[in-house]
Amino acid sequence: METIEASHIIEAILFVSGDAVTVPDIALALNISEMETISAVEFLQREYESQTRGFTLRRYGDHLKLETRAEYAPYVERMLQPVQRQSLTQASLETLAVIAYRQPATKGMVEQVRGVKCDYSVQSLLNKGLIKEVGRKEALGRPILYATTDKFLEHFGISDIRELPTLP
Amino acid sequence: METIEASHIIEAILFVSGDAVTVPDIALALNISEMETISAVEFLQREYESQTRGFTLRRYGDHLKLETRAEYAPYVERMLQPVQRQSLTQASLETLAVIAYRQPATKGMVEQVRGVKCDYSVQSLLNKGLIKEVGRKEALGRPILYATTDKFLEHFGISDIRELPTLP
Amino acid sequence: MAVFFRLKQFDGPLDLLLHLIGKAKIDIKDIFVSQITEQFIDAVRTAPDFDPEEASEFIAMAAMLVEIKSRALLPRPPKPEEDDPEQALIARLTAYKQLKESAETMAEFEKSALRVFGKLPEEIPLPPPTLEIDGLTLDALWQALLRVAERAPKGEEEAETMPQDIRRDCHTVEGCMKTIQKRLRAGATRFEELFEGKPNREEIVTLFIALLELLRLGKAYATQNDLLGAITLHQGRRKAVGDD
Repeated sequence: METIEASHIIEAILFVSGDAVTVPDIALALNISEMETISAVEFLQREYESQTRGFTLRRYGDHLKLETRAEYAPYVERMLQPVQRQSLTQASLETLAVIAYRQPATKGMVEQVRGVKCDYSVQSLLNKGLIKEVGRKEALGRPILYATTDKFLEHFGISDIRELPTLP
Repeated sequence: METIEASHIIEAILFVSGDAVTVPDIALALNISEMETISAVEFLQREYESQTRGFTLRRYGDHLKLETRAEYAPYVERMLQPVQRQSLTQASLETLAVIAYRQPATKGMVEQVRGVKCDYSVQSLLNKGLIKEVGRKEALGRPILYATTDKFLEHFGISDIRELPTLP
Repeated sequence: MAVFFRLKQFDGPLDLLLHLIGKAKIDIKDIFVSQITEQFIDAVRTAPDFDPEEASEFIAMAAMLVEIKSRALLPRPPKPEEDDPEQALIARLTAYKQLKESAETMAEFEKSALRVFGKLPEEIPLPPPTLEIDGLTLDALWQALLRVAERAPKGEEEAETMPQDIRRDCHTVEGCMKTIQKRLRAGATRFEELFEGKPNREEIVTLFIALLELLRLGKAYATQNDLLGAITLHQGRRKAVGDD
């Protein structure tokens, strides 16, 4: 299968799936290698950029997702009224920042830095799927360790946790 | 607004909306005339065709809708519903062999030859579509008769049951 | 002029402290040579939404600030203690300030990410799932059949293929009793000799039942000289020991 054909089939798959799809899933469906899949994905990304198409192809961790181009947001929003998109509260953002930078982190570590109880914000981030439990710390009480998810990357529009600005 | 830019904003709007969107709605969101909207839509349609993109833009009366390209449907289906791989157990294969060679055969006949209960393997072969019920034997209890299916032939790559290797 | 702070607008005591430091335009390091401690205690005490239940963290911080201040009035030890609460608080405040800056950057990322839209998955009818079954080869099928054939008892083909057919008994217990009696009348017979001529399973069983029946009726008896030795069958009732 040629890269250009593969890339347009991937476009169709991403369009139908809506949700994030992984490279191995696509490779299996197209019966091509993961390397070939990645080539096709990169080809598609370059094509979207050079043609300034209506959407972009973003990678969040292992997942790929089609999204509308940010520049067109005003038009899209006008079409989609009412837009019910919420940004995170200051408290949630701070809790998330500690977990993102120190992951895996316990609630105790977050509370230590923030100086307040964080039960509510940790629960709320879990509910939103932005963090997940990844095990328990080998310490007194074996507290739960939390890390960020692919959905976290998606929420902040980054492909990898290393894209966050480094701490001073 | 240029036709090409309008067309790519329309692409973004149709992508997000999923459902059909009307020409007047788009014209309003882009603040252009309906005539200009239609020009942009037609430009987009030609672009999709000439580039063999993953989707096509269909017009249903006043409504516009993005749809995946029909040629790519098999890949999309394979993505949404991956092929499940299974293997037969030794027990199921023996049951299948007895039924294949003595068809139509009852469960009793299989059990007699194999010397063990065969309820599970018969059910498993039925579920996999390799055997089917073909009637009932005119005997005590009127037991169900089983025979192999076309899918059986397909799996073994033969066109007729007589192509099975003959007994010595 | 007194300024009232609502505690709820701050994410904990560190947040309020940072706010006061920012307002006073001083460095975090200088909090203990400033009025920040007094401002903090004032702010907590006069907060219109002060609730001792919810403000416990603020109260704890206020208590710590008072303690640090009072220590400062005492003569200083010659070298700084290992865990100097003053330095510890400055370190916490510095870390918290960094955290707030990170959170601000993340909020900017979030803001631009909120400008892009995905879409819900399409709902399309799917064909029935394809099932691929491994190991289905003619050879495997053939091997399975051979395994079955090997395990099946020999000479049972007839019975296997027609398990539901009930055949007439060719051999009856009565018939076999007569056969055995006829042989015994000709003289004593070894047990094995009864089964000569390759009888099938049914005949063997019937002959054996017939023999047991004759033994029970006292029309035949069996003798065996050694343990596991040959069994000999005789006509009539066994004579009791000493009958001779």
